[in-house]
Amino acid sequence: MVTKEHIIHWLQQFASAIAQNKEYLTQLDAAIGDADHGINMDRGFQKVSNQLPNFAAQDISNILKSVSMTLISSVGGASGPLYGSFFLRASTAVAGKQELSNEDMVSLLQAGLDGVLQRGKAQLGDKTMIDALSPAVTTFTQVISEGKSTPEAIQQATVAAEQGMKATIPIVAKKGRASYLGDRSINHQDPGATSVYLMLQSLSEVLAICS
Amino acid sequence: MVTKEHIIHWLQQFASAIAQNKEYLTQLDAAIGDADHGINMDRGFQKVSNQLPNFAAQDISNILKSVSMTLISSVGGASGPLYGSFFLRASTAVAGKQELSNEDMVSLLQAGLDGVLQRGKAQLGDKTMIDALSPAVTTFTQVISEGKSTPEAIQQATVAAEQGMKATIPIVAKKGRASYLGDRSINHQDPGATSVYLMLQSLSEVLAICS
Amino acid sequence: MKKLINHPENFVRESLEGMAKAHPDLLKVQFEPTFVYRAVAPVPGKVAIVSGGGSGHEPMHAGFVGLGMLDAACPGEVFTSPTPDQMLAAAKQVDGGGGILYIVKNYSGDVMNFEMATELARAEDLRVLSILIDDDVAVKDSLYTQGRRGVGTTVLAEKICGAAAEQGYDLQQIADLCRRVNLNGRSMGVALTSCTVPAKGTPTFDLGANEIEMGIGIHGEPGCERMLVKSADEITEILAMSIFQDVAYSRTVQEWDENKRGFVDVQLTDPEWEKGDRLLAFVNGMGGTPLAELYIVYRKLAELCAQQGYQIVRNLVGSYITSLDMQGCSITLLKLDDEMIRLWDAPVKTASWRWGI
Amino acid sequence: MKKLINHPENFVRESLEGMAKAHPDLLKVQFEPTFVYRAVAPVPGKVAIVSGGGSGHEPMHAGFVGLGMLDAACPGEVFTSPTPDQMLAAAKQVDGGGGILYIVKNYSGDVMNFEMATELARAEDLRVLSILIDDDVAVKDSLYTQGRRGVGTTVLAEKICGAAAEQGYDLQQIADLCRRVNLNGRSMGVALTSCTVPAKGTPTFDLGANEIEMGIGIHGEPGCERMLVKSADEITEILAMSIFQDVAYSRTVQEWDENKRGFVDVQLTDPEWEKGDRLLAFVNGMGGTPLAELYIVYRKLAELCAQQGYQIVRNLVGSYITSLDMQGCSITLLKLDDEMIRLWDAPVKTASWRWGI
Ligand SMILES: Nc1ncnc2c1ncn2[C@@H]1O[C@H](COP(=O)(O)OP(=O)(O)O)[C@@H](O)[C@H]1O
Ligand SMILES: Nc1ncnc2c1ncn2[C@@H]1O[C@H](COP(=O)(O)OP(=O)(O)O)[C@@H](O)[C@H]1O
Ligand SMILES: [Mg+2]
Ligand SMILES: [Mg+2]
Ligand SMILES: [Mg+2]
Ligand SMILES: [Mg+2]
Repeated sequence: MVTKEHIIHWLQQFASAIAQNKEYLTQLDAAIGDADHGINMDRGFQKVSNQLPNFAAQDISNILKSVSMTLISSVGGASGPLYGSFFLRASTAVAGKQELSNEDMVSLLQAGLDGVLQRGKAQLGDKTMIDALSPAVTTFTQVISEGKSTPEAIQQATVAAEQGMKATIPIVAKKGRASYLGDRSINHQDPGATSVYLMLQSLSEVLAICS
Repeated sequence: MVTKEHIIHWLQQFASAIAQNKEYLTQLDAAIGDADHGINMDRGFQKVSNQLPNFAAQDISNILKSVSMTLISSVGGASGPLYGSFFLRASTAVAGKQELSNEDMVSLLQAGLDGVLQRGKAQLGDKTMIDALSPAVTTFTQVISEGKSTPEAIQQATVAAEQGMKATIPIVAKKGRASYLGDRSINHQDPGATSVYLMLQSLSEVLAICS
Repeated sequence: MKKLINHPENFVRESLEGMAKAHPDLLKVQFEPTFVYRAVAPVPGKVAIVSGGGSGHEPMHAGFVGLGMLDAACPGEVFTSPTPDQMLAAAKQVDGGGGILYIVKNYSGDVMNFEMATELARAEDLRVLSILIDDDVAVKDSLYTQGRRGVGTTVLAEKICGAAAEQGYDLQQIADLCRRVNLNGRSMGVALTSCTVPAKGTPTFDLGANEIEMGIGIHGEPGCERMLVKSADEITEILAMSIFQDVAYSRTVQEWDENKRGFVDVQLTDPEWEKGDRLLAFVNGMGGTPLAELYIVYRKLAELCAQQGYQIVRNLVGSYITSLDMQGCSITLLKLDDEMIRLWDAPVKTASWRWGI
Repeated sequence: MKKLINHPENFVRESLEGMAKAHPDLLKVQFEPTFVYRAVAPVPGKVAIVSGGGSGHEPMHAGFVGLGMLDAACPGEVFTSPTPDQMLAAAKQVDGGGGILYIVKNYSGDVMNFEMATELARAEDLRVLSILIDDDVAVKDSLYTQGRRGVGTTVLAEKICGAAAEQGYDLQQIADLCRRVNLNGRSMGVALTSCTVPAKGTPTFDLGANEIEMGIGIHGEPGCERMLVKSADEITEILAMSIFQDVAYSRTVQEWDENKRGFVDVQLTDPEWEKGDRLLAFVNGMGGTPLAELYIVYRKLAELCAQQGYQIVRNLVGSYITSLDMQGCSITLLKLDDEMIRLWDAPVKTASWRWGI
């Protein structure tokens, strides 16, 4: 079971991973975008981080919804609505829950992915955050369906996200700012895919420790 | 006697001295002004040079007046009106003459100097072209009054101009753009004084060869 | 980095505070969420025109808030799309009952944030439509990219739609007009130098002392080709010819469908231009280029348009949609019709654009 | 050097050709001698306002030719005073019988060339007066220098005197008004970077990556002090305080005496300002500085003026008197009276400045 405390801890962990990788994400974006992905994400997750203490009294769905609203209203750019949509849909998928079963976790992640897909209309291979998020969700769902635990499934999903992130390097971008570069986008890792990897890694770390 | 041919030859010589020293004069102006004295003077004297063939039929006064008008309408900046005034007044001083006696030469130079003084209102020591022109005219007048020939007097006047030009180096500018620099104008040679020296040197060369 | 700023994080805020102090008769500035709106707003019954986007393109958009142009502008961080709450708050502030048109530049961030804003506004029963500007011919195809960027035509659309709103056009008419302006406007830009984003502090891209970047957008993103520096005439020719030779660009965009209460796909294709067409020629400075140079570009552009058989009947020369301190320019050509000309000529009174009043 | 130019020698000419093509409704351009004049000139009976100076300060002066402002502008080479024949030809072209006022910036070249132009015009029985603008407080004394340079106040004087001419003021009244504007206007500027003159091709002065040049003029001439880079607020404070703390500046200038038919010495002293005085605050960009930064400066300037007990009742923020591509700004404060305010608010219609019409 994933508890509310796990979720809060995860958000905290992700926020610090973003803070630590702010420069790195920005540099990745400088190469094929406009040099602000780390700045954007950090602006949003600092706000999220400040709000975490208020979340103790809320259910998981409401927590995720608050995170979504904060991101939507503070990140801007492409990643604001995309991460915002991820958390908004995730929130709806687990309405009213105080803790999450394996199946709830599948619904949460799948809904989040759908949110990003619907908002951004990118496809796998377009060199976006989808390239990390989609294989991660597929793997998670698969591993759970094999009867494994959520921590184990998330760990494998994180590996899939990392592979997906690295797989963005050799390909041409077809969505987002990087798409204007055409072939010049080759040989650069997508910043959004990288922050998605950090998100899964944070969850994996939290579940590994806490459970 | 200074003939019309001497005058035309002098103007030609001065024009090429300016052309040769265009960069040098501009660099002197870059240090304490706005980096255009050579460009300005060359723009004007190229025009003068082009007109010289038309001057054969005119008297000296008219030639000098034409030069003045050309400079006034093409040089601009501070040096345009100053050189323009020099030649305008010089022209008036020798009205109607086909050739110039020693006394005519004294009047010509003195009138030219007066023109520059009146137009620019600079005093000796203000670090301007006056610092070269004024001692040159004084010397010329003095040497002529001692009974010497025009070529000899001009040669000594050129030496005086050169000394005057060099004397601008250690002093503070009080007129023209350089005056805004205050003490920072020290240790730089005044571009206008330098072009005046070239003017006298050209005349000296022409008279030495031709007479 | 040498800039007239205090802390990079306060760049947008302090600049807007300065605007508010300088133009209290024209506009007001609201913070958290941040938007700039007309001093006298809403205008009852009038359609409200709202635009916005990352900051760093000044005077666009806040400098165009006022009579005859925008009702509100939503400035994001430098080169970062603003957020839906800004757009929603701006829409609520200026809604005079005639509905709201969002004019949106086609960047993934702007598009998604304005889409969310539209959904939020619709959920609150505000009548919002939005039109995308995607006029940058440097981006060739729409299938393998985010589609063409929104650049110079944005400025022209804001002027023309602003005038239409003032004259009582209804929301659907203005949306249609805005779409038509976009389909008839084409742009391309060149950078002689990179810009420097305050938060980053160093130039976004490195350009050699003899290099220029052709086909840039307005965010310091690299262009489509790096080449050796050229004369103004040659540069103007490359930009203008890219526009003249552009073939009917097609793309699918999302527009809100009032019956279906949701976004639907709309297929759009730029109409071809023909000899004799009347053009508005817009030579825009990127922020660090002096006006005198823009006129040198205009001189050649006028010659090229005449050679191609086009008539320039209106023009605009100046820095209206910039990239911070970037040196360079963009050319926008807009094929005009009588209605657009009439609206173009209508009075405008904003901080950075004023005539007829 | 990367600029949107063709050959440096043609910079001024081609830029003016571009202006002529862009604004045939407003102005005409004449070459050899070169001047820009109103499309409809002369205006019978009206005093004609003529200005001019080196090029590189665009939009000043040619961008200010039109209704409510200048009748003609005489552009010199870059940073080089124009010549008397340009000024004379311009005066003849626009003389509508009311006489001509030359507005002249105090640089030795400009002063001498305009003096000659005045003498030539008078010799041809044109009624010409000229007023010097010398408002740059960075130049301390007038005894040991050429006197204060003419900078930002020039723009304000052209607007105010242009309006007065339109309203039927006679030549002497406009000359007196222009002198009053000059005596009440004070400016100071700062450079963050040097400019690059096209004919030279390299920056006029070298400024370290962390240095700024305080007290610059508008020709890339070095300023009065080089210092380490500072925040916008600190820079604004230095500029504004230099203006506030300026003591009654005295100088002798030459003005044409219509009775004596020649130039006479006139002794002038700037009046002191007092708490409660109404000011026009003008934040001017040097050409390469983005508008957003100018508003950051304006923000602080407004605060400082309020602290000093002055009321800003009018303002102007933008790049109006520039130094090619220089980054930096200048501040001009003009103490206003009711008459100046009325004239400031009057309509103007030029290529680069328009309101009320
Ligand atoms: N349409 C899209 N769908 C999915 N992800 C996208 C899309 N557009 C951009 N992204 C992601 O957003 C990232 C860039 O985010 P960020 O730099 O914060 O925004 P912006 O591009 O507006 O500056 C990209 O690296 C990419 O992963
Ligand atoms: N008032 C003056 N009287 C005499 N000479 C002057 C005066 N002002 C400037 N000059 C001379 O003019 C020279 C500069 O000429 P130039 O560079 O062509 O003009 P500008 O200063 O307008 O750029 C100076 O070096 C100085 O010798
Ligand atoms: Mg980015
Ligand atoms: Mg000079
Ligand atoms: Mg961005
Ligand atoms: Mg000069």
